[in-house]
Amino acid sequence: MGTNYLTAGPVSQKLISQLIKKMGSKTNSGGHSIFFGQVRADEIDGKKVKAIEYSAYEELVNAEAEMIKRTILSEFSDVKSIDIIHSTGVVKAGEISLLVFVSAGHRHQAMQACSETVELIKDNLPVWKKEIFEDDSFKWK
Amino acid sequence: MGTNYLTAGPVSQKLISQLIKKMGSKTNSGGHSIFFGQVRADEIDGKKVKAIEYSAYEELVNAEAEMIKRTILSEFSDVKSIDIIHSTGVVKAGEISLLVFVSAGHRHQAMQACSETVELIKDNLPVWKKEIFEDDSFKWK
Amino acid sequence: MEVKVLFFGVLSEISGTSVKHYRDVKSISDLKLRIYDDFPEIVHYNYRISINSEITDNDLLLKSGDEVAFMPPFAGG
Amino acid sequence: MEVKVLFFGVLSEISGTSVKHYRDVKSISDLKLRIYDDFPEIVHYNYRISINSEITDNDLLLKSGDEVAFMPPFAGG
Repeated sequence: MGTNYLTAGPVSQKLISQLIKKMGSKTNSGGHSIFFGQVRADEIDGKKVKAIEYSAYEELVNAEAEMIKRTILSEFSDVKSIDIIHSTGVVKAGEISLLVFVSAGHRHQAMQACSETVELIKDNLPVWKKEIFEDDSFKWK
Repeated sequence: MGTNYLTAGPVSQKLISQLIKKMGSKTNSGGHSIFFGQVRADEIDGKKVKAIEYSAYEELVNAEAEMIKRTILSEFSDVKSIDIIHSTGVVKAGEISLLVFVSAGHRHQAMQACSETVELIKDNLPVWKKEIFEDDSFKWK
Repeated sequence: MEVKVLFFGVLSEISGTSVKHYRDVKSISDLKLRIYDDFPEIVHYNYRISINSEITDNDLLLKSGDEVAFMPPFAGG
Repeated sequence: MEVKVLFFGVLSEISGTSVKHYRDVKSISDLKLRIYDDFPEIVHYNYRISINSEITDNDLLLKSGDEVAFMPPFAGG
């Protein structure tokens, strides 16, 4: 897809397993903080969300994700690595659409940096979504 | 082991996979926040840590972990579930000794509750550790 | 000269397309007028603009081959 | 009467055991004196006490079968 930050469809168990497995490779890490965003089966005006369809401006996603990583690494000196994966296309309720994985020497920076990365993603990543309801009608968010 | 909160040796990939796989089962969850504590190969007075040996007061771990969960659930109304797993026995550098897994309707409560759970564990879980160095000498922490 | 315009999110639905080319537009403000002519409804939406993958709030001059994106508020996560 | 005393962390090393039984101890303060007699070094360590898996800072009376734990500062994670 020309990007390290987007994945087609839900963030897969396979992708998650790969990241989990590489945790132990850095023995100077003492804490890993992970955030998973999941599509909720919200009910809106009596209609239930069955999926979200994400679209993204891929080139700009790359640039903004790199910027987010630089921002976090300059603010948190103890952070060793940051991984960001966001879905494009259809992600069903109960599936994962966002993964943020931060490793640091100590727990506080791992958790704070992960939390701040998620907020920066919400504010700065050029991604859009439309909620698809069970009757196939939809609503842009 | 008579407890749901302790595991012998490192927190295994299998245990982690089981928790990851059950994420999608609750479609009213919108965010999962996970913290992994990992044994660091710290260097102390010129000697490198090769492992940590954890010991625990199992009955009290149960009581305190239940108390931590009640505290978090009463403070964060959006939290759906909390899992806590701590190692006992030897955990080598690069292996995982603590897992906290919090699911919530929305991201803020997921991340805040996870962070607060980790702090409560540090303060209240009756677990002790001794750092084992490469020359097999050790130091209680 | 010709610029490439990308519409994202709800704007792609209003314009009925995700890509459209415009000729002989001097500047962002010039381009906006042309787009409002084609899709009057867009005036009611909030959006930001990027030129060649760089977000800008300024009324910059355009040159041939520029890629201009019209982006409603981001909604990732 | 007899109580069961558990030593954790560094205290188990100082006492050389993780479990020891004491007879005819009336109270926590009484038990502490007996333990300091056996393992004088323990007086230099910080610890908390639990009786039957309940942490307490009070000098409670002990009854037969009580389980009293001597616990240095927790160090989980």
